[in-house]
Amino acid sequence: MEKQYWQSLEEYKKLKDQSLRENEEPLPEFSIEGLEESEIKGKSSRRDFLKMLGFSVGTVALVSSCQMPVRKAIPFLNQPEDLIPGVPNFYASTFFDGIDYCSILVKTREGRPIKIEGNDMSSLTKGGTSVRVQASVLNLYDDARLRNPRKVEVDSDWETVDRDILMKLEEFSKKNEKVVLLTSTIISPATRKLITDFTGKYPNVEWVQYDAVSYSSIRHAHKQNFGKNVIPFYRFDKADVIVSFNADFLGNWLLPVTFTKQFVSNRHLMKGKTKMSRLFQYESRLSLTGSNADYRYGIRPSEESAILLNLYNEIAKATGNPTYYAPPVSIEIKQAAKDLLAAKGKSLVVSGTNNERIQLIVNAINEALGNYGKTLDLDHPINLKQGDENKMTALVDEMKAGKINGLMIYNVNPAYDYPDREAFIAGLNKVPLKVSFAETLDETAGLCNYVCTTHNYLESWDDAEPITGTYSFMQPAIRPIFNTRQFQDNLVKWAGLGTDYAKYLEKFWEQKIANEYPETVKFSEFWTKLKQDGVLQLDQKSSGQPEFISQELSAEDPLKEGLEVVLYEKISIGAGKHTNNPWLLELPDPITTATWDNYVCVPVSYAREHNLNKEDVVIVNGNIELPVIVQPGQPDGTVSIALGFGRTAAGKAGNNVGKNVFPLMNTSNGRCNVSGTPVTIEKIEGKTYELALTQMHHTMEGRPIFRETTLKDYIKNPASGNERHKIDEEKNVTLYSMVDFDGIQWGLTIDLNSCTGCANCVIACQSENNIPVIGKDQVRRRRIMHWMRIDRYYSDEPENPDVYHMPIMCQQCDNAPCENVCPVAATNHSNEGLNQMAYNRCIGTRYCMNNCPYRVRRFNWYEYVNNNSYDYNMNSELGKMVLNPDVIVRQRGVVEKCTYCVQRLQAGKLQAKAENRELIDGEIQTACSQSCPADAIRFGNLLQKGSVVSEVNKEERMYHLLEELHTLPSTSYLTKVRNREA
Amino acid sequence: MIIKGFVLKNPLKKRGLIVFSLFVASLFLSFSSIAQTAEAEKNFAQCKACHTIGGGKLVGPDLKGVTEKRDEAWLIKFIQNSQAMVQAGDADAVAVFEENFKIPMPSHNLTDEQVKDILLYIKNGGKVAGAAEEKAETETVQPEQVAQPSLAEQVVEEEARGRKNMYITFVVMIVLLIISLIDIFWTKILKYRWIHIVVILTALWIVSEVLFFEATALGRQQYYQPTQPVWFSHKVHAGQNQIDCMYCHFTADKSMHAGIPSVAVCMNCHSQVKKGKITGEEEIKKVTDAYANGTPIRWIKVHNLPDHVYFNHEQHVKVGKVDCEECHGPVEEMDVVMQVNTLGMGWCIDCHRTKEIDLNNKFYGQYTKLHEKLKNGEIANPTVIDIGGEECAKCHY
Amino acid sequence: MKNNSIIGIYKDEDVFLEAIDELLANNIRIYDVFSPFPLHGIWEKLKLKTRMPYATFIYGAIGTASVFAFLYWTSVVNYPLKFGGKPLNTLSFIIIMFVLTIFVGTLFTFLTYFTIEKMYPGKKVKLPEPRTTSDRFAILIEKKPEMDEKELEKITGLLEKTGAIEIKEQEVDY
Amino acid sequence: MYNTNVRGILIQGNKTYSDVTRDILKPLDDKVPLWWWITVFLATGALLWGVWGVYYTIATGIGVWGLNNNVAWGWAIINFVWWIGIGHAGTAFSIFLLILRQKWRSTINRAAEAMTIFAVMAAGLFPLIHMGRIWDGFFIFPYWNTRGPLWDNFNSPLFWDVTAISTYFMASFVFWYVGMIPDFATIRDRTTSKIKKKVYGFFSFGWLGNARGWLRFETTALLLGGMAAPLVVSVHSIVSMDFSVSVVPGWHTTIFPPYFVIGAIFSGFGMVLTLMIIMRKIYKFQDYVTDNHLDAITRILTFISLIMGTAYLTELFTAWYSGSEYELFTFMKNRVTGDYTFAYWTMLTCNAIIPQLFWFKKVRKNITLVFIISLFINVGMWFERYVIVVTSLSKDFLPATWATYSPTITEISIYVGTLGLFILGVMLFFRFVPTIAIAEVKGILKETSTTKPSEDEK
Repeated sequence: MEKQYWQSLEEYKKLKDQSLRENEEPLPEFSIEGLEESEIKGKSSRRDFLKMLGFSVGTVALVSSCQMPVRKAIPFLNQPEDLIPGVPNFYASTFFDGIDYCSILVKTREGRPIKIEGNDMSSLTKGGTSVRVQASVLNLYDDARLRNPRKVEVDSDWETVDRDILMKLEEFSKKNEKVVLLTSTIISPATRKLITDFTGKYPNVEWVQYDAVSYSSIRHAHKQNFGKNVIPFYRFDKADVIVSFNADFLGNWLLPVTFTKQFVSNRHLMKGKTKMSRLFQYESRLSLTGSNADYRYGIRPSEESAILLNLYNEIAKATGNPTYYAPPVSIEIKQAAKDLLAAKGKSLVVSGTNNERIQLIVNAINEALGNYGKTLDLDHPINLKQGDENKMTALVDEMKAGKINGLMIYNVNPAYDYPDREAFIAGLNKVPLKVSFAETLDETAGLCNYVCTTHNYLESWDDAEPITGTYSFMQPAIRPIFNTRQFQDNLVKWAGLGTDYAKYLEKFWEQKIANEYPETVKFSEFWTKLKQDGVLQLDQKSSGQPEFISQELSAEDPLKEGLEVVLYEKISIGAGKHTNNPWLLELPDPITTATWDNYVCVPVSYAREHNLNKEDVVIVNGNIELPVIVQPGQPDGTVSIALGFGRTAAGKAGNNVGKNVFPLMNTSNGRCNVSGTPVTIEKIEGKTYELALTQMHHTMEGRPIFRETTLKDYIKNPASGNERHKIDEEKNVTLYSMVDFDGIQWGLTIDLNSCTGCANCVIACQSENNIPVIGKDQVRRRRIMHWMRIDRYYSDEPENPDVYHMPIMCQQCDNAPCENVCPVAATNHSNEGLNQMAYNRCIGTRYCMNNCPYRVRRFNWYEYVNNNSYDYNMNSELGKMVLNPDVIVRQRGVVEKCTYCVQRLQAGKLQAKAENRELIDGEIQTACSQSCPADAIRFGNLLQKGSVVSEVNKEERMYHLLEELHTLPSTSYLTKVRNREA
Repeated sequence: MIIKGFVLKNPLKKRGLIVFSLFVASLFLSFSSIAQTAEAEKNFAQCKACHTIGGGKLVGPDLKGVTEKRDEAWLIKFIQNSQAMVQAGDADAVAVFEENFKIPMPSHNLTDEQVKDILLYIKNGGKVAGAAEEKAETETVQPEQVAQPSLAEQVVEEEARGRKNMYITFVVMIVLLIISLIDIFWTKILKYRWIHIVVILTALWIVSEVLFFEATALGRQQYYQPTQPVWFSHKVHAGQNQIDCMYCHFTADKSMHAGIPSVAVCMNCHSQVKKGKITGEEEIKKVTDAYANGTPIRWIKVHNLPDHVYFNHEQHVKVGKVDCEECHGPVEEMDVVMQVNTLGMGWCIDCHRTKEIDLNNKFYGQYTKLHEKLKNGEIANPTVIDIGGEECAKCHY
Repeated sequence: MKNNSIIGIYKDEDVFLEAIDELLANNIRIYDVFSPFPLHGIWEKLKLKTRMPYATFIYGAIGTASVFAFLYWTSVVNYPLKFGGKPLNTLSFIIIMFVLTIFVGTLFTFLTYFTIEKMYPGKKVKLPEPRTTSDRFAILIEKKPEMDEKELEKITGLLEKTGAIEIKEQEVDY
Repeated sequence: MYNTNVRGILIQGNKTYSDVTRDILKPLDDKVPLWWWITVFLATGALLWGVWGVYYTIATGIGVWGLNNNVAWGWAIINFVWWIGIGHAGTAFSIFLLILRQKWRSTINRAAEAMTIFAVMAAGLFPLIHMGRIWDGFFIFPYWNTRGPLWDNFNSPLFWDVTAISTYFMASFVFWYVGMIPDFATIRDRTTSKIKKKVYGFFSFGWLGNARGWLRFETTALLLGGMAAPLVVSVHSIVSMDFSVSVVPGWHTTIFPPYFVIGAIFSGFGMVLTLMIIMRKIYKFQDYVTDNHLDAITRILTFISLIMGTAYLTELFTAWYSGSEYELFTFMKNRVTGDYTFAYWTMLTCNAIIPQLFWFKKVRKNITLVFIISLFINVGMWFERYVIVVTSLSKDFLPATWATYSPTITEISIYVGTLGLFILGVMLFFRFVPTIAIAEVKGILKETSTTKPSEDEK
């Protein structure tokens, strides 16, 4: 098959060219609007894929030209001899973009990846994903991706680029002139080896790793305390008491998916379990983690060290450690200290602030509590965030001094995200050889002489070692769409180590296994299994707990006046790597519910004093003009602004969205920190800017929507906070007999106690169900199309509110109000308890939308496909390849909604039928439940005895949303329990 | 629906049913007699494309006596994946490969037991013991099918004639309508008004019937019979040569798509068979050329469903055990494939309403209430609609 | 209907009604009466009756029954679909039956009216006296061939006596 | 026959039969006045703007309206209900009063019925263009099809709407048309213009005016009226069920059917009043549409206004008494107070308070004041629908989904377009159809005139 494919590809091209000449216009089957001829030349058989575009037709004539990845990659679940059209293949792979890591499964149909799922064999992510991981599949089909390598701003070919760069490299090498390889953090052992090999060949090459948002002080503090330059592996699952200072570990910090899994594993209150961890969050903005905290305190960034030192002193007093002078602070720490002391060895203190002074105090506290070796693992440190800003500063200085002759940039974009970007650009302009390894022509790549266009990660081979000893494997799920080459391929080639990184990788592992684990039998079997599983755990011998070296602790004096800025990465686009992903741009922020923009979150008190209202425009530090959101929970004296916006070369969706605030980074203490820069903000009178918010009202108005209780009450009465449920159940009388289901009744439960509000499900749903992106203006008109949304409520205290995250999708009511009112029977009830929606029958009266008390129905106000006014992925031939062929793309004028992923239900049932067996509980998962990192969403058959959902529904915490309306939803919720004293 | 005179009674449908029922009957009978070898016969269908049992060499060697000649384990391995053996350097395998002009025998997805069955079948000389009579019966039917090769064409002709009649009637009715309207108001030639009324009503009825019929046919392609880039005859392949549908459309029981075979599948035989019975060398050359040049043949898809319909072959072929003919008609009698059924929703629903489900499938065990009803005698034979076959989200999502 | 008629034309409603009484008292058969607006008293005098109310009732009854049959057949027998936990045979039918009963009743009543009146668009008629649609009243008495002079004179005399402002004899056809 | 002395003299000015004919047909015979042309021009302009709005909506998508995920119904439905309400006056007038044998209706019912027809036409437009996929709108009819056949959802109030409104339109139109036949015949027989004779002859269906004809005519009118009378109640009850059958707070209430019917009659009578005052002014029909008529209408309005006020209070009471937090919020925090206070109090003032001025005879007799108040009623009734549709939808069960709504220029254009359609219809009606039922007026002339009406034209 393989050989034949190559044969056909070449000939195919010929035929295509002939027919073009003969007919003067492309044959209709092969014409593709939207892509230029040159852009896809050489990849002609991609066209067949382009033709299929999402609709369920999946023309079978493609069998002959359908392509697989060049090498046969062994799929994860089953081993089809070949690619069968209409049957999805799953490839185990790894998401790593230089910042976030996740083990994944890539679902491909007809050879194109369409969905990312979590890999539940991974010991770290355990089947969870994050929004960026879910949305990354769309990056593969980004129109902004470069089609060819570039040489001085024009497309070129690999021969030229290779020749030129090799020539220069050898020249510099001979003259021993300095060349720097500037990369993101690299966690791939093979790539690290390769870089060593490369620098071995070219000793003049220095390797610098750079992180836009750096955590280097954690490494440095551990270096000082333990002599190990590491970030320990935090074990939130083993901690009963967690005290976090500005560490948004459920949202962005280091390994959010892993940490979410760990965190919630200690908070599931099922089957009579009454023990759960307690989270204290001291933070300078309302983060996702803070919104899930049991105790949350707003602090100024400058107060952090003082508070920590006070906390340390409190603990040191009890444990007999030396105490230090600490400036007095007004923030409550007694409770935290008491709980920490009560949970010695089972507690964890973390700080997300990139400040060595702070990290030393944190380490001292953890040491005093005996947490090292228990909740902090130094043997299996986290390999992420290896960048060191001092090296980067030195590099920029050297560049400016003209000492650098060559700069090879991979996977970083300092021309956008370096705090002093002018300096970087000025330095870069002095470098004679600038090579960028980039997928798109980003800000930095645009300044380079050569762009060695790289693969998307879904086209690449690689491995990853997120924490030492735990490996995850990356393999291509699609043959390269464009004329691109993996970064590592270049190094392999230029270092003269062959042509191909995949072979290098295999050899690397063969050697590694042979050297380190000689007992492992056959390498080919090992290799096959590795590709199947995608993950690998290798035992590392413990080097023993290193000696703790005490350091002098001190705290800075807190600022009392003025505003301090807190920059943060949005859950959606992060620090700007994914800014061109329209799914992420349109994802409502879990806290502010804003899409498409960044803005200044100001504290309620400040807004009151300075007469600031939502959507007023302010000038930050005299040069950044941004709209304002009055943010409850924003501590006094702080404002927060999201990073990652204001890109100028991201692509059509992400360009010029919001403002770039990287220049506001705090570099005062030698580290590059996101918080603490003093800023001034000034209101521009009379100017407003309408933000695209998805939620306008923020309190529950006392309605029993989100039900919560405290752990104390819960232990006394499991139904506490949920007393309404019983009353409503009793009141539920009906004129009609109840619906009687046979065999299957699908049900879904959402544990509000586990749900962190990370919004992974929203993007998973969008990706699975072909949900269109509608743009800023339409979101402002409150027409967002997400089938699944996360409602966010605040409790009544605006200074420091409790935050409630409530995922809501179609509740699949048995007495659905929407069904009654559709005149054309487009929506009705199935025998499996689904609220069916036949799009092709819908005439768009929108009555069902009105009559849905949960407001989960969405209307196609416009044609969102092939419409230049909505120029996102569905208006691009390339972007449409992400569409799920099993789900129809809805026409204008049609109402749509969540169907519990009925296409997955049907496929799962079919598989069981074809295999002549009963359904296994848990084998069918909806898109949202499959990849929930918090295991909050569970799906299954309510009628199956012992199924997870039927068991969960027996919990006393269970209730239905708006159950007083007697809609009898199939979706249930479990009350949230906060671990509070009162 | 259309009033008489416009209705096209589809003779194929009936005949297809007879063929089908005989087929089912023979299957069933043989199944009940010696289950194992009956399955083998079915499995052997895919071998028949290249091999005979005592009928001389086709593409591959005559299989008569092969079981004596070779060791069983060797045969099993070879049938499952011949190329692997060749590449591994098995002397016998290489010899066979070279004897047969290096045409690789495609690997088959058969279990060891199934292969053993087939070998037993070959040993028996290609007969299913105990099922000989039924087989004979089926065989007697076959000549009849072959004897009337123009069935498909007949339908097309009849269809064309019917359409022409319909259009003529339509125009005549419109004219009549106009005339009678003019007469009733202006010219008043005819004294008897009731004649006008009758004419007008009849004309309106017929006109609206025709319009309804045409509107229904919008977007449907019944009797669609496009000319394919290669003059490929299913009649020759599936009818006369008796190649099993699933030999070429091998994903029909694995995927939502039945799959149009790749040129490589054609080449399994056509690397040897260079001359066709009807078209001579010309058409086959297109295929071999396509293979040599690496240009896929761009077939025209005959059976199309609208985008908003999700149809899965696996569900129907494997689970529902629906025969290909039930939907596609007697393809084995067609030189050029034609869509004989409307493939409209009503047509689907009609089948769902009558098609009984296979309660032996363990999946249906969970429908406890259905089983109870069955036990109580409330339902005799549960059909697809009893498990939701009439519902929207089974096909539309 | 085509015949020769003696037409008496009146100006005043009261005079006209009295004239009818007078003629009827004299055993003269009034063929028809024309007036610009409905005169309720005349119908009893002329013994005119209509059975349209019965027809309407039957239409309505048929409407109700057939609508129910249709609704029941479609939503219970032919293609049962479940809506919002309601039974297949729902109370909602009552509303549709109510409205469509009126629909059927109205439609067929007015069709019946036009049919029995033989009225249709563009129908041409020639009134015996055009002003009867505006401000004149007319009595038509059929002039039968068997009538003799005396009888005719009696009729004209009576008409004149009862206050007809004009008496004419003409062939009517309407 | 029936003593109408209570109401005094119905037709003033000692008209004779021929006077009546001449007076009423005068607008049809006279030269077309300038104001007519101007009005028609303006109305056509408005209509064309509306046609643009409709075209733009259908070509681009419902998104050109100000609707959103939460408020999925807006001006279109408000205007639909408003027009349907106005469309109630005609039928209410002619049918109820016909059944009640109220003779004084005779001079008003024709115009009121015409108003009904045009209002229902305007109303019917909205559900149509309001559909997301108007090209598939025929799905709403339960016709035999080849999808199974697949039928409709007979539980849906929208389906009831379709049947009710089409029945209502058909019945009203038939009733109106049948009533006009004798008048067309009058024109046919009276006119000297050949074209008019042809055209009105065509539309008069060969009317004779003989005794049997009148008998069947009267019977048919009574039968149609008798059947249409429940329709007056049922149509707006069904329209109200669009709301009350739902679960939306502020909609889900049993008071809606009577409340809507009364409201419809209220708005209809308001509009009748507006039109009558204009008509009698322009055409000098003071003798036919007398002050007594207006007085009668204003008295009815006063009474209905009281019912409306009661209904509003009842709603508030029910919301409070139900104990449902959602209902209570909708009424107390989102209508009486809150973002939509203006609309709510406008509604209450215009509908329940201002019409109370009719208690004073001075107000009733002051035609200008009556006219102004009638306009207030029209505005108030529009706001009533606005309050119902928008407030309930914009803030319903889950506060997270709350959203506000404001119309776009397209929605306004369509509304203005329907106003144009209505006015154009009325103008054509004034011009080409006898605005007062001639035959019926003649029927009551005798009983109400002081002198003999049988004289020739004066």
